[in-house]
Amino acid sequence: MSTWHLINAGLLGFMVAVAIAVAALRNLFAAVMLFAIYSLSAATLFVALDAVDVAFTEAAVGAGISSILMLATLAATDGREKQHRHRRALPLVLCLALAVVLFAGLHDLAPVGDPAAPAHVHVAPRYLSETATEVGVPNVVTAVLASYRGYDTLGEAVVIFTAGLGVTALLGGHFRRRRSGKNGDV
Amino acid sequence: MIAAAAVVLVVSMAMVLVRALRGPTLYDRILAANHMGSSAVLLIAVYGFFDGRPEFLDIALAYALINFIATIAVLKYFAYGDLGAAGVREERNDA
Amino acid sequence: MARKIAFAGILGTLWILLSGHYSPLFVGLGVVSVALVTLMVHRMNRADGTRYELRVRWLAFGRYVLWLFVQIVRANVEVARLAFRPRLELSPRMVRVRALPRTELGRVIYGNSITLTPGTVTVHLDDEEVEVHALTRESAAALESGAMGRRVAELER
Amino acid sequence: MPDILADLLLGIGILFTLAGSLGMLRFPDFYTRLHAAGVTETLGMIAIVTGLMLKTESSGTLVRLVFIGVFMLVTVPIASHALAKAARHGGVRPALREEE
Repeated sequence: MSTWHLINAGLLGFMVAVAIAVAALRNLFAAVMLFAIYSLSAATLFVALDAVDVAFTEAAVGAGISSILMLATLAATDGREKQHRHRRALPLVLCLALAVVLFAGLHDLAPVGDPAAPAHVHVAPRYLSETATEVGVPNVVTAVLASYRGYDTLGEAVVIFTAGLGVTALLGGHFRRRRSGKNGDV
Repeated sequence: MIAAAAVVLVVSMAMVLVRALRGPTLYDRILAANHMGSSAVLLIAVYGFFDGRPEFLDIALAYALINFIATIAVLKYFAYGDLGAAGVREERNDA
Repeated sequence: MARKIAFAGILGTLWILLSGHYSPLFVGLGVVSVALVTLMVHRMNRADGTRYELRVRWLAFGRYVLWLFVQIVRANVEVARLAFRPRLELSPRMVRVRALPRTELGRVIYGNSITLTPGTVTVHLDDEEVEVHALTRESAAALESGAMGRRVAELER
Repeated sequence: MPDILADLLLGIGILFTLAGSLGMLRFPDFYTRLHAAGVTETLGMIAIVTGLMLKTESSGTLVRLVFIGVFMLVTVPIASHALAKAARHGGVRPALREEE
């Protein structure tokens, strides 16, 4: 077992432990902090898998922005999870079935870093060899996202922007009311 | 030694994770998350050298920034119950 | 205005140091980012209006950093020994120490130096005194001797 | 020679990192754990980052390591203080021992 395996196993273990703890916890503030640790383990794991750009996004969005967004949500709602009264058998069966399907699919995945993997033989070689002359950006992932798949990325950005606008429209009034009430007290 | 450092950092992160899972107070968990963030910054930096690709330091640097800002934002929330409050000024007016 | 230019200069230097690419596209992107951040900070300053003066004796500050480093190493060895000992020998306590530095900046340096040395953490800091949580009787005593406070007070001008 | 020194520094760094995490586990209450966390984040961090500095030849890497080190030294005490203050504000009582 190499160092690489040890690090990966450790980080994956963290994620499993945190996921179980989050499911068991009733205090939602504690769950948010554990989610931050979850994202952090994921980001470090992406670094170990050489997916630097994904790690960057995970660190910024997962550990930074989402914890703050989740806290803002808790500020507008309640800090404790309600006790569930319904049966849990059906969700459990569904989850187990999904797990079985995923494990079956795991078999068909190419090994990490395999140059013959389908993802690496189709358009990837062209991106790698032509980015420098066609786009002129040193980071190939940036070139793929912003240029080769520019319209795709634009669509994503529009979706996220719309979602953000919707959330702001729904929550903005709530927070403004709260704050003005607070200043009135002081 | 680099490999040993990486492994020890993972082990020490595991120890801190135990603290995060056990709590008992919320602040213990925030401290553990912050501390795991610092360890992760070191782990990413060390791992970059282990892998022979020190460019990974950019992520370590970004993570150091995010870790700090997230911790302060979380604490600000707990101190004022509101992320938009101008905490410092309110306190100065009180004093 | 001079502040804004200095701020933009620092940001620009940071960009160049971290980027390492000097093609027109990247330098242009850098200029745009720096201008945007400067504009945002300008507007934030207008919103909260606080200004902080960084006036210390820089040579003395360098000496102080060296001294502080030695203190940090000592305190680290002390706390690490406590953590490795089979029996925990902690005597945690809260102490109040008179804050010697007069200026706001001096007190901030003082409070941060206390926190930076393991074994002592500043819990509260106001105009007269600092309230510190100390891990052992020794770390509390070292703080109460006031050596650090006097050294920080010497930095002020 | 710099290589031996770098390994030595890394060794010191992981020793203190381990001490900090062990303290996080063993120390009895929140405030004492805060001190333990400080061990990893000050000397452990300084030793590891300096050790890595000695292992690199590229100036870009060096600059980044310096930034990481300086930035953490500036932010760690602020975060610790904010945590301690918030915990007190939030009603966490320190376990004290006043024997005199």
